[in-house]
Parts: sequence; structure tokens; C-alpha cells
Amino acid sequence: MVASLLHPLTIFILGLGGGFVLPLVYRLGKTWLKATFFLALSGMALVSALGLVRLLLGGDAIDILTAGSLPPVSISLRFGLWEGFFTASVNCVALLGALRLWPRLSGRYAAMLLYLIFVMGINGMVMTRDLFNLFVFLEIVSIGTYGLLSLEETPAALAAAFKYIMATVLASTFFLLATGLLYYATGTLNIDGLLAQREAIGGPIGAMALLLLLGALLVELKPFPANGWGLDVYETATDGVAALVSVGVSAGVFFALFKLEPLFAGQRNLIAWSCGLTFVAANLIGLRQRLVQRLLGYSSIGQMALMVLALVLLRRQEADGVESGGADVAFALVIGGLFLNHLLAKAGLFWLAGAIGAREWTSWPSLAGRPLLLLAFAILLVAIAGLPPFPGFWGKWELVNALAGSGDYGWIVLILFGSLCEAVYLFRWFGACLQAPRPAAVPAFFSGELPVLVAALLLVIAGLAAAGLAGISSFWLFLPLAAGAALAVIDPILPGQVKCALMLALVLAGGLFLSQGLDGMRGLFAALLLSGGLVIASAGFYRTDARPFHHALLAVLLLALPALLRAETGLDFFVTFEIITLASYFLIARSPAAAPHLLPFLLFSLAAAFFLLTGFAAHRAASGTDALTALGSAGADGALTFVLLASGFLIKAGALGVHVWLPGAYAEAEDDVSALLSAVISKVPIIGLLTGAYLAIRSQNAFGLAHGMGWIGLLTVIGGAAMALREDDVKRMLAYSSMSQLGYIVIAIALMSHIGWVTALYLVANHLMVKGILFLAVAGVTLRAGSRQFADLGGLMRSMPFTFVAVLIAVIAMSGLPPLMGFGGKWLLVQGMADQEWYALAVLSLVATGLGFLYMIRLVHGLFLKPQPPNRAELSSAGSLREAPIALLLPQYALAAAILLLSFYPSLVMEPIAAAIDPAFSAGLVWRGMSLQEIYGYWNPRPLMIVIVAAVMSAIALLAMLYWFRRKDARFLRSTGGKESDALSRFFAFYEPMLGVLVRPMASRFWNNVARGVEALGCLRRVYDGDGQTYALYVLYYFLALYFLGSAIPI
Amino acid sequence: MGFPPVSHLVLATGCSLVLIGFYGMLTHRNILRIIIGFSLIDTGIHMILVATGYITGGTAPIIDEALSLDAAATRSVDPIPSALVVTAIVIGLSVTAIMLAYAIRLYETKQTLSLDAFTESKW
Amino acid sequence: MPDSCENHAANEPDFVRSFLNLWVVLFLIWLCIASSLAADTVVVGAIACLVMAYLFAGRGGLWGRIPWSSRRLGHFLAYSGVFLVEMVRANLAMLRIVYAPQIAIRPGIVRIETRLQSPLGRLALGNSIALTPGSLVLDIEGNALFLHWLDVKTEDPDAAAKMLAGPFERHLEVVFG
Amino acid sequence: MADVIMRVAAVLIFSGLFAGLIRLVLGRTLIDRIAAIDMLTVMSISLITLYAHLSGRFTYLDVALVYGVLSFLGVLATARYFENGL
Amino acid sequence: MTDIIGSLLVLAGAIFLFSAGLGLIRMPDAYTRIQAGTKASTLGNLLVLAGLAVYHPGWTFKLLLIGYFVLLSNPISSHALSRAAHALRTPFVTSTTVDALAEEEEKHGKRIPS
Amino acid sequence: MIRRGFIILALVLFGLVFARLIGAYQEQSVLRPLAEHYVTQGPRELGAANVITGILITYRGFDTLGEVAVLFMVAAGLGLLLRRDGDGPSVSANTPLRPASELVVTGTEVLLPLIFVFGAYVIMHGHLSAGGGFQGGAIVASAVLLLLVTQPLTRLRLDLLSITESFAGVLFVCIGLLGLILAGGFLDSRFLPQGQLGAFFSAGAIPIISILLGIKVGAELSVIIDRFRR
Amino acid sequence: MLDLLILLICTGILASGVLAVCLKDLMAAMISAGLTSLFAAVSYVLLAAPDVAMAEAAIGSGLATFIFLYAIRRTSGGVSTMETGEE
Repeated sequence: MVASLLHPLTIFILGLGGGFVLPLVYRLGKTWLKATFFLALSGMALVSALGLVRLLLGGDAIDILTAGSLPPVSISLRFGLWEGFFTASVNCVALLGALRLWPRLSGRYAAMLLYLIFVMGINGMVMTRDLFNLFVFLEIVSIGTYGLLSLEETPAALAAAFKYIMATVLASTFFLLATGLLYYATGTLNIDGLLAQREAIGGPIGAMALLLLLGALLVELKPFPANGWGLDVYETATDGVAALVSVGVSAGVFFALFKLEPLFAGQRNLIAWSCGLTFVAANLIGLRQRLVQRLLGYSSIGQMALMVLALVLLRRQEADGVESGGADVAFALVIGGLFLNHLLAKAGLFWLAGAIGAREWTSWPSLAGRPLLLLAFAILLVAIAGLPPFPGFWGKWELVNALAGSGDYGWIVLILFGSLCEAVYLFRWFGACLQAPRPAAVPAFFSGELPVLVAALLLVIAGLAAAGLAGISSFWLFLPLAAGAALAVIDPILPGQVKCALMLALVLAGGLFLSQGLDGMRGLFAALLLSGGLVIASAGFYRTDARPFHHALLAVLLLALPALLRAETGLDFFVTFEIITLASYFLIARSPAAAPHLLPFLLFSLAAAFFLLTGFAAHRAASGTDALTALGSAGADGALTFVLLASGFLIKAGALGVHVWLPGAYAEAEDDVSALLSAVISKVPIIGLLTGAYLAIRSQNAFGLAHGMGWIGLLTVIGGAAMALREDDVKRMLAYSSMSQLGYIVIAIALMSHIGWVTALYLVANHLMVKGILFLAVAGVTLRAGSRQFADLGGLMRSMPFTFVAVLIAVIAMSGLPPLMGFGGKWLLVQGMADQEWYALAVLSLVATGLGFLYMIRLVHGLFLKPQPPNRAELSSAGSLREAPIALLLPQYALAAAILLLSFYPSLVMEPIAAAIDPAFSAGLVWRGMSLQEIYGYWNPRPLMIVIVAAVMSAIALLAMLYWFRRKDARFLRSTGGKESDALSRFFAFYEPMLGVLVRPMASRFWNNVARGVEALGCLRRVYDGDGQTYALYVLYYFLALYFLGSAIPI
Repeated sequence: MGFPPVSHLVLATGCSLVLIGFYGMLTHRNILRIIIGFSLIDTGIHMILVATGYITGGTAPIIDEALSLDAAATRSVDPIPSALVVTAIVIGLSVTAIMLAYAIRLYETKQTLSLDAFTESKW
Repeated sequence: MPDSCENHAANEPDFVRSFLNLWVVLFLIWLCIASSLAADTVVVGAIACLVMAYLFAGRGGLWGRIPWSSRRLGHFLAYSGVFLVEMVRANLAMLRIVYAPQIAIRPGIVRIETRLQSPLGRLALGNSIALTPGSLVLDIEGNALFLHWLDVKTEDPDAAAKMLAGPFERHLEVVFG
Repeated sequence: MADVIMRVAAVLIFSGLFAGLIRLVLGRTLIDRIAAIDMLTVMSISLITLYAHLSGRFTYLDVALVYGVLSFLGVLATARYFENGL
Repeated sequence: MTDIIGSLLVLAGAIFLFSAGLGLIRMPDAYTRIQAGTKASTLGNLLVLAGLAVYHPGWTFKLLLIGYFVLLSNPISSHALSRAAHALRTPFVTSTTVDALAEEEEKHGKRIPS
Repeated sequence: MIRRGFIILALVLFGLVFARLIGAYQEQSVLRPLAEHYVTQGPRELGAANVITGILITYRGFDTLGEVAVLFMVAAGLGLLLRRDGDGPSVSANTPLRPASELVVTGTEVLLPLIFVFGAYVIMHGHLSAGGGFQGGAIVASAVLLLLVTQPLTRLRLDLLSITESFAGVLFVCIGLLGLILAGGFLDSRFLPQGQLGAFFSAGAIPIISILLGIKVGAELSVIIDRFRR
Repeated sequence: MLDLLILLICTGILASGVLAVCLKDLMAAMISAGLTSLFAAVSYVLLAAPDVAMAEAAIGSGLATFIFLYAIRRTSGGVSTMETGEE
């Protein structure tokens, strides 16, 4: 009896029976009404969920026969794995949505009844195996929607609902016509029967019926441009109803399409094009949208289009017999992952938007006072953007992999482009919310918050479940997230410094655990980054405030580093990479000043990530495995993979041209975070480059590419140095300096030789320590002097002597002057380039070194040596201008000590590095250049001298020439005419006109134009003129286009 | 008489009715007229469906003195489209009712039935 | 079902008669519709008509005022005969007008008085007038009937009443009172 | 013989219907149209019964009755609408 | 024989129905059209039903019912329609002689003379 | 004008589509297997002389259930949409309704029972002749409408109607469940004896379902109509 | 015979359909739409689908039209919009 109660038929009995009973119960009293309503809803959810569990445990699909006859004669329904999944998820969301909608529902039994039967209708659409029955359920769902839409009574909402009705009635009319014609053509209405005789459905009528059916289903999913009606409803409806439309109706229709898709085998390209267009167009137009719910509408439409696109492309592959291991799992992950992601995240966001109540995201209040809500908001956004660890990410990962497998790179580009646009508007919204001055006045906890939080929680759980399915190699990769979550939970109750200590302990323990068994280069990196990270992070003690979530995010960030090194597959690597990106994003976002720089940071990070994603997918397609070690054994066809991976990592490393995100993000983060980002996190792309670059070594034809990469590195060095020189903000200068220094490392890696890589690792260690010191020092300076502008600073040598010493050590180490570490690095680098006969590069890199000197001198001079500006006098007299706090000094001196130690005992670092590098080159396939021992043992001055002389000559010539042409530059006069009158300042002013040409913000301007151009494409939205009749005309034209394109017969 | 088969005529009429309905739905700005257009489309679709179920010389699939059980297989028309259309008619009425209710509500908000007044949300 | 507010008629003495009359009429109608004398049909029909009769008997007492008697039946038959004849005549007259090459009529609205009081009788009269020579009830107010007359022969109310309503009124007065 | 007569009768009814249609289209006033509709429905009742006879199906008569109810109701409702009674 | 009678009855009915249609076209104003349409079509219909009853004696009762219904409903509907027409002041044909109803209504002040 | 051009173009294109449909359409001369099964086996299996009713109520009973739900939802949705909560311009306030003429009222009173009986007949004979719950229910609702048209001041007992429709709906589901328990499956009507084909008491539970359907549809349609009144 | 009948009915359907779209007066258009349904019901009888015909007559042309009527009444502010004389 209990078993039969759990039969899926119970869902319908609960839905319908519950609906029919409600008016009766209404007369009994409100409590009964509420109890009945929620009982029926949760019963439906329970039955479907238990059914799903039973199927997951290996039960058979249940066929529900009605009328005691077999399917062709009577209607039958099926509850299989997919059906179970869809119904269970929809029912759960419906239950949550009912909680959210409760203020609107309570007391109106009519609305409850509509809601209940509506949910049942979605279940019916999912389960039924009869075409006409599908139509009936579609109508139930539609009418439920129409009724629920009337809950919002503004004229705009009613008008939107009417537009919605017009379009959907057209669609369902065509659905009915198609059903009838299909029956005429085939003699059956049973979906299985139709699928079985798919081949036989021919002739003009059969073809027409199929196309109309397809059109009806697609129109219900709101294809571009026939979707304005849907958007208006999303914009104006009550959030709970909009969520239902976005999630529930779409789920039902999508599943109908999913079921019927084999019928449309001949039209797959057509569907794919339509959906691809919709996906891109929706996200492009979304860029210009300011209204939250409409924005979510665009996103929703895009997501549904993406799902259909994925479905069609994967099924096409299946039909073509493209080999891909575990195709079923991949398919399940793509469809299930994308679906669940959309379902939970979109519903959650709609609810949240409704609870917040601001119509435009630009006017959103700050959620800072509601940390839990903020967390949920972040989770939902990240999930929609398709980032790990949420189900949508695994879906997208598998999708891109599958597409790479069949060589559909065009589709990959399209999908990723659309996703990027989507991420832009979503995170822009998040940024606006973070920066909003006004705290949120969120209404009742029960109706607004709980469903959102539950949705976020479910997303996390689903994401982790999907991770297992996606074949992530170890769940320890999620240790950082777990640690972060643990810290986040206790975050509100502890004081900041306790949290800091706790975080450090946690990171130490977790880091040690995670880096267990890492050897070679990974071990080295793990040791370097972890210890560096801990040291720098310990500077956080200097802040005594609570810093909500700061430490949790820091824990995630730091622990993700060893996790990244543990990655065994591309997937592992990518997931941790993304976690690092996100953690950095949120860390930077904590600083209010970073607001304008958040979006570029995320955008470029995502672009980088998408390059990586495609790169890994290409790798898997080429080599058949996802393992990172296989990167080393790729053959000549690895070039594409290399280019993709290298592009991704170069973007992330801030190579010239794509560096625009870097200075802002590094400079405007909180001071200790900047140190960490620049010193430690910036090494992540270097790890990636080193991992991915095996490829280039193994495949001969990639050497040219590596050379190109070397040039990019060089340009980055010069550009970074030039911009640093010009910069008036200390932190920004350091950020540019970071960029420049990373350029050296890139060059070193690009050498693809033993010596090159040794150099790279050496520079990594050097840069880590140097930038750590410098940023922390600046943190101290900012703390004490209250400004970061050179114009405001000066003469700090006396008040901050310890800081001055640390900075001096760091600057010397960085500049490459003997006797500190930097010298060895530069020397090795030039030597390596000479070995590769890259003389031009070598010369220019020396020129760049000269530029580097200049800005470093300016740093020391501007902060410590030059006299204190007069307007700052009162600071020192007030006594606030004193030495930095000990918590900041200690890490600096720890790092300085390390620099000194390693400078005087280079073998301490060289030997492990050499030992780590050796295995990579021991196979000896490609073996150019000398080994380290040789360099030390063998002095080859001639080429080096030539290089140095040439460099100096050309540098002088270049500067002279530039000065000649630009001496009358206005800026020259302006900047020297004022306050900085000491000799060194004039000296720098002298360089201004020469370098000005280098440092014009060409890249920023370029990217701004790109952004503006992309956003201008959003003028596509002009098609939505708000007129229901126009929308109806679009729908008709959509049908016509589908018909004439699909039926291959010219008009 | 040289006429095309009867169901052809009904089919063609149904199609034309759908077109007429489209025209009405697309050209009139009055909401009620748009709804009239929709109901014409609905009727047209029903006609098309009924026409496709017709069997030459068929009679209603109701067993009585005029149609024995044995003769039914050869003489009766296809019952399925009829059954579908009965359902569809009821659903059509439901949809019409909802649309009209919306028309009334829209009228109450702005005292007009012209669609021009209801294009607030766009882009 | 469509109960009106005034469903308290069950207490009126008229109710039973009204109910029985209605039941008989309905049952006859049922038999006509069903066109079958099979036992189950009849029984179910009788029950269904009972329900209907109960529902409607309370409405307005329309059916309560029809006592059955042979005299009334006779007059009813007479009325029917007159009515049929008049109807055919009227239609023939109409044919004449319609097929005439030139339609030469002088239509107009005249007022007549009727003696009939019972609603059913007045209904029958109105219907009869509508179907007989060239006249149509436009409105009825109290005892005054306003007729649209296709070819006005007289404007005098009494003369018109005699011409138009006279043949029926006589019988109907007896039948319905 | 009977057949021929029936045929003639049918043609006559068509013509009548057609005349009604013409009045419907020509209209002049709305009342004319409704009068035409009223007549058309009554004719349709005849037509349906006639068709029931042609095909020998008793059950079609029910449709005629429904039709009668509806035509009555329709005219009554529109008339009431016009005299401001709804 | 019966079928001849039946078909003749039907024919007669058809003639009336046709003349109803013709009347509808030819009559000069709405009221006269209503009259023509109602009378002729009712009788025509009854005759057709009667003719069919001759054909199929088994159908008689149902046909009788239909006839009864038409007989009852048609005059009522034409009455209601003409009343509405008058309420709307649908114009009369010029040859109309007298309008007692309008006079009456004017007397009671219900209607503003047009 | 451009817009009109686009509309005409769309119509022309749809005309082409439909022209192809008409061109390709062939009137069938024999039944397809499924239809033949319905026509020949349906009456035997279900005992319902009217195959269409058999299909509607049993074979495709699930559709019918859904359809009833649709009507039910519409009635409820109209309740939401057309609430008479007093705000907004009330039309009835300024224009008193003109009562119907006496003849019409009397005529309606005479015809109402007749139509009701006819509706009951159509509902109850759904398995034997054309008609069934939907059609009969609609006729009953028409009768109600007739009442409302001629006596516009009538107030329907909406509470009673909604309870009626709810009960009918619940009973419908229960009978469906009885089919599941006593016969072959959900909505199987064969848990009652089939009887003689063509007899009044035949076709298992079909007449009962038909009656429930008729009551429910009649009540729902009446409610829907009433919602639209002022 | 049947085809002639159907031809006539189809003409009726089309004529009333066109009227429903073209007539200036909303009321007249609505009634024409109802008539279209009513004719369609006849065509269903002729195509041997009496059940559909009953449903269409009672629901499609009957109730739907009346709901329309009420809707027009409720949206025209109680003032009859149709013209009484020449169109």
C-alpha cells in the first residue's frame, strides 16, 4: 500500500485531487487550506523525489498505463530516470516557490488551486507519452500561468500577460494543428509510436506537421526574436510567478522537446542555429538592460536556448557516431547540469530580486548587512555564470569537451562568447549591489530569504554531486571550499585577528595535507607559494576590524594553491583555477575602491578561463584523455591546445594588450590582499604555463609559437615598466611592475630550455618575495601617511626606517643589481636567450631592465628620499606618521631574510629547482642550450658582451630620438612646472615625453571600444517594441522561417 | 459533380479561416477584435482536424440501428480527431475566457481597449 | 445548480400542483427526446425529471395554474387548429408579398389590449400573433400589446385586436385563464 | 421520384440559405444581420435534420436540437444586449 | 407512397424556407425582414420536420420536440429582436404609417422624440 | 504601412504553406489500424455504443481529466482576474438594466426545464448517442445563461456551484482510482458490468463519469459566465 | 448532394469569417465570429462528427459568444457602441 502511494500516478492524484478539494477545504478554514495546499505540493515533491531515488538505485522505469489498455490505444505515461530527475527538481522548486509566493497566495484558494494544478501540469508534460495529452498538459500549464500572472495587477503586468497569452496561444494552436496532422500522417498519437516510425513521417503533411510541432515547442521556449512577450512577463510579473515561468514552464516545454527531439533529426542544424542566435542575442541585449527581472529574463531565455542547443548538438554527435567516452554520463551532465543550474539559480535570483524589491539593479541596496543573503546571491550568480563548483559548470565543461571532440569549435566560440556576456551583466549587477550605499531593507524572513537560501544550498549540493559524476579525480580539491565554508560559518561571531590566526592555522594544516606527495616542480611551487602565502597573509594581523568573510575567502584562495598543484586532469586544474579566480574576485570586491576594476578583472579572468576550457577540451579531443601528464606527450597536433592554453595563461598573467584588468585589481584591493595577489596568486598562470608548455617542447612546430610567446613577454616587460614609470600612484606602480616582472618569467618559460625554466622558477621565487615586501611596505605607508600618491608622500625615511630598509632590499633584489637574487635571474635569462640565439629579445630585455631601474629609483626616491610635501606636514607633527605596525613589518623582514639567504646561498634554491626541472628535460628529445652546471662552469662572455653593448647603444639612440620628437609635449611642461622641484623629479619629467608614446592607454582604449561595440550590438533589442501584435507577428514569421528553411523546398 | 472530395473543401475552408483569423489578429488594434481573430483561428484549426478525420462516405462512429458493429469498420469515420477536437474546443473556450477577462482588466486600468495603450514594457 | 435566491417556494400550497404538472410535462419531453420506452430509460428519466421538476417548480408559479379538464383540452385543440390554419394563411400571405414584383405594404405599429392574464396564455397569444398574418409583437406593457403590423388596416385598437388577436384569445382564455 | 423532389427541396433550402447569407453580408443594420442569423440557424436546423435523413442517422437530430437552443439563446442574448438588458 | 408524401412535405417546407430567405432580402426594413424571416422559416421548418417524420416514423417524437422547440422559441426571439430594434430606434421604412409604441413611450417620457 | 506589408507577406506565406497542405491532403478511404481498433473493438471492450465517448471518457480519459482541470482553473483564474472588489468603475451603477419583456421571461421559464431535461438527456446518453458530459454540461450552462439573460438580476449561488464542481471533480478522481483498484488501470471504466450494447445501463462506469463530467462542466461554465457579468 | 451542402456551408463560414474581421462594428464582428462557429458546427455534422458539432455549437459558438457579449458590455462602459443605422 505504501509502495503504491509512492507510485508516480500519485502526483497527478495529489495535484488534481488537491486542486479539486481546495474549494471544499476553503470552507473548513484557513489552516486546513494551507495544510492541504502544502501537503499536496510536498507530497508531489516527495513522490517524485523518492521515485527518482528508487530509479537511481537501479529500479526500472515505471510505465503508467491508464484505462487498462496498452499505449497506442490509451494514454500512457512514463516515469524513467530523466522524468524522475525533471519532476523531482521542478517539484522541489515549486515547493520553495510556494513559500516565496505565500503572501500572495494565502487566503486566495483560487490562486493556490491554480498553482497546484499548474505544477501537476508540468509533471504531466514531463511524464506523458501521448502527443495530444502533452497538448492538454501544455494548456494546463499555460492557463495556470495566465491565471497566476494576474496576481500582479499593475497595468504593465496585465498588458505583458496579455502579450504572453497572445504568443503562447499561437504556439499552442500550432501545436494542436501539428498534432492533428501528425495523427493524419502516422495514425498514432503515441510518442513512442511516432518515434518508432520517424523515418516514415514524410510527405509534405508529415514534414509540415513536424516543423509546426517544432516551432510550437521552440516558440514556447522563447526564441529570438519572437520572445518579447516572454521578456515583458519576466519584467513585470510577481517574482515568484516570473520564476515559475522561467523555470517551470520552460522545464516542461524543454522536456517535451527532449522527448520529441529524435523526430526532428532532420532539423537539428536549424534548431541549433536558432538556439545559438537566441543565446547570443539574449545575452548581448542583456548587456544593456537595467531592470533586474528583465535582465533575468534575458538570462533565462539564453539559458534555455543553450540547453536546447546542447541537446541538439549532442544528439547530432550521437547520430554521427562520434566517439566519446562515457557519452551517456556526459550527456546527462550537460543536460542535467545545465537544467538544474538554471532551475535553482534562476528561481533563486528571481525570488531574491522580488524580496529586495528594487526594479533596477543600479539602484539595488547593499546586501552587506545581510551576509547570508549576500552569500546566497553570490552563489546564485556564480552558478548562473557557469562557474565551478555548480552544476552548470560541469555541464558546460562536458559540452565544450564534446564539441571539441567533434571539432565544432565555432559552436564553442559562440557558447563561450554568450557566456561571457552573461557573466558581464550578472557580475556588473553584483558589483553594483556591493557598492550600493544604502543597506537593504529586506522584508519578511520567511517568504523571501528561506527559499533563496535553500536554492543556493541545493545548488552547492547538486554541484558537488555533479562533480563526482564529471570524474573529478579527488574531492580534496574542494577542501579549500570546505575550509572557506567552515570559516564563513563562524565568521560573524569571532573578532578579526582570531579569525586570521584560525585561518593561518587552517591553511597551514590543509596546505600541508594537500601538498603531501607533491614532488618535483609541483612540490617546489607548493612549498614556495604556501610559505610565501602564509607569511604574507600573516600581515593581516595588522587589521583589527572584523573584515566579514575576508578570512574565509583568503583560506579558499590559499588552500586552492596546493589543490591546483594536486590537479591531475584538465578538469581538476580548471576547477581549482576557477576557484582561485572567484576567490580573488570576491576578495578584491571587498574593497569599495575596487568597484570599477572588478568587472574587467572578472571579464578577463573569465576570458582566460574560457581559453583554458577550450584548450583542455582540444587537448582531450586530440589525445583522448584529460590527464595533465598527457600534455607532455602530445604530438604535433598539440599546437592548437598550446595556443589556447598559452593565451589563457597569458591573459591571466597580464600580458601586454590584455593587461588592462591588472593594475586596477591589484592596486585597489585591500593592501594586504594586493600583496598576496601580486606576490602569490600571480604565479598561478605561471604554473599553468609551465604545465601547458610541455606541449610546445614535445611538438617541434610549437617552437615558433614559443618564440612568439617570448616576444609577448618582452613587450609586457617593456610596457609594464614604462607604465610603472609614469604612474603617480604607488600601488598602481607596483602593479605595473608586477606585470613587467611576470613578463620576464614568461620570456624565461618561452625559452623552452633547461636554463630557461630554471630561470623562470628562480624569478618566480624572487618576484614572490620582492613584491610581497614592496606591497606590504606600501601598505604600511598608506596606513601611516594616508595616501598612495607620490605627490603626497616623501621623506618617510626618517619616520619609517625599517620599512625603508626592507624596501631597499627588495628593490635591489628586483632590479637585478648584484649582489642580490635579481642579478642571478637576469644573468641567467640573458644567457638563455643568447643560447637560443634570440639576440633581439635579449637586447630589448636589457633596455627594459633600464626602464625598470628608473621606476624603482623613483619608488625609493618618491617615498623615502625626497622631502616631505608641505601639505603633509601636519601628519608628522600629529605623530601619526610613525613606523608601520609590527604585524606588517614582520612578514617583510621574513621575506627580506629569505632574499638575503638565497642571495648568498643561491644553491639553496638552484639545486632544488634544477632537480625539479631535470625530469622535464631528461628525455632529451629536444635539448637546446646548456645545463645549469655548464653555465656556472663555463663563462661565455663574447655573445653576452655584444648583447649588452648593443642594448645600451640602442637604448640611448631610442631615447634621444624620442626626446627630440616629443620635447615640446605639453605634459612635459605641465608636470614639471609645479610642486616637485627636486632634481630627481625633474629627471623623471625628462623621460616623460620619451615614454609617453609607450604608455598611452591604447589597450584600455581598444578594449573599451570592443566593449562599446559589443554593447552596441545590444541595439538588437529594438525589435522588442512592446507591442503584443508585433510579437505575434514575430511568432508567425518564426514559424514561417522554420517551415521554409526546414522543408528544403524553395518558396 | 466534379467537386473535390468533401473533406478537401472543409480543409480549405479551415485553412482560409485560419488566415482570416491571422489577418484579424494582426491588423486590428482593438483587443477584443484580436480575440475574435484568435477564436477564428481556433475554429479554423478545429475544422482542419475534423476534416482530416473524414473517411470517404463515412458516418458517425456511433453504433445503433443504422450502423452495426460489423459495418462500423468500413463505414464509420475516424473517431480520434473528433475526440481530440471536442477536447480542443473546451480548451479553446477556456483560453478565450481568460483572454476576455484580461481584456476587461486592461480596460479597467486605462479605459481603452487599444493595444497602443499597452506597450509600456519594451527593450 | 441554478438556484435563484427565492428558493423557499417549497412551502407554498401551489408547489405540489406546480411540481406535478411540471413533472408530467418534463417526463413527456424526456420520453420524446429519448424516443425509447426501455424500462431503464423511462425509470431514469422519471427520476431525472423529478429532480428537474423540483428545481423549477418553485420558480414563479408558472406551472401551478393549469388545472386539467376536458373542456380546456378541447379548447386547446381548437386553438391548435386555428393556429395552424392561421399560420399557413399568414405564410401564404407572406409569400404573396415576397414574390410580388413590387412590395407595396404600409407597415406600422399598433396598440391592442388583451384580456388574457396568465403568463402562459399571454405567451401563447404573443407567439401566435407572431406567426400569423403580418404581425409581430414588439412590446408588451401590462395588458397593452404593441404589434408591428405588416400592412396596417386599421389604427383603432379594438378593431385591430379583433383582427389580430381575436381568433386565439377566445380559446386561450379558456385554456390558460 | 421522391429522391428528385428531395433534391429540389435541398436546392431550394440552399438558395434560401444563400439569400440569408447575402442579407448577412449586405447588412444595412445590425438588426438585419441578426435577423438573418436567426433565419439561417433555423434553416440550418432543417438542413441538419435533412442530412440526418440522408445519412439515415437518428443521432444527428440531437445536434439539431442543440442548434435550436443555441440560436434561440444567441438571438435573445444579442437582443437583450441591444436593449441594454445585460 | 409515404416517401412521396414525405418528400412533398419537405419540398413545401423548402419553398417556405426559400421565400423566407427571399423575404429577408426583399423586405424594406428590419422589422419587416424579421417578420418575413420568422414566419416563413418557422413554417418551413415545421413542414420539413413533418416530411421527415413521414419518412421515419421512429423519429417522430424527436422531430415533434424539435418542432415544438422551434415553434416556441422562434417567435420569442423575433419578438425580442424587434423589441431591441425598436429600442435602438432602427429606422422604419418610409411607408410606415404609425408608431404607437413610440407615442406611448413619449407619453411616459421614456423616449426623447427623434 | 510597412507593418501592413509585413502582415500581408506573412499571410501570403502562410497561404503557401496551407496551399501545400491542401495540395498534399488525400481524403482517406479506410480507417487506420488504431482507429479501426477503436471502432471495432472499442464498443466490445467498453460497451459504449458511441465510440467517441468511449475514447473521451476511457481511453483518453486522462485528457478529459486534464480538460476538466483546465476548466476548473479557468473558473478559478477568472475569480482572481475579475474580482468584484468594488474599486474601479462599476458599470452597473450608472446604467440600470432594462428588464426583459414579459413574453421573453415567460418563454424562458417554459423553455428552461425543457433545455435542462435535454441537457440531462445528452449527458446521460453520452455512451449511446452523440453528446456526453461536455456537450450536455454546455447545454445546461446555456440554460443557466438563458436565465441570466432574461432575468439579469438573478444571483447564482456561486458557493453551491463551486462546491458542486469540487465534489464532482473529487468523485471523478475517485472513480478513476476505483478503476485502478478494481479494473485494469487508472480511469478504467470497466469495473461495473458492461451490459448490453446500446442499452441505457451499459458501458460500465461511463454513464456515471459522464454525469459527473456533465455536472462539473455545467457548474464550471456557469461560474465562468457568472464571472463575466457585471 | 453532400458536397453541394458543404460548399454552401463553407461559403457561409468564409463569408461570416470575413465579416467578423472586416465589420466596423465590434458587436457585429463578434456575432459574425459566433456565426462562423455555428456554421462550422454544421460542417462537422456533414463530416459525420456530431459530437464535435454539439460541442462546437454549444461551446464554441454559444458560450464563447456570450462571454464576448458580456466582455463587450463591460468594456464599453455600459453604452452600446454599435451603430443603429447605416454602416
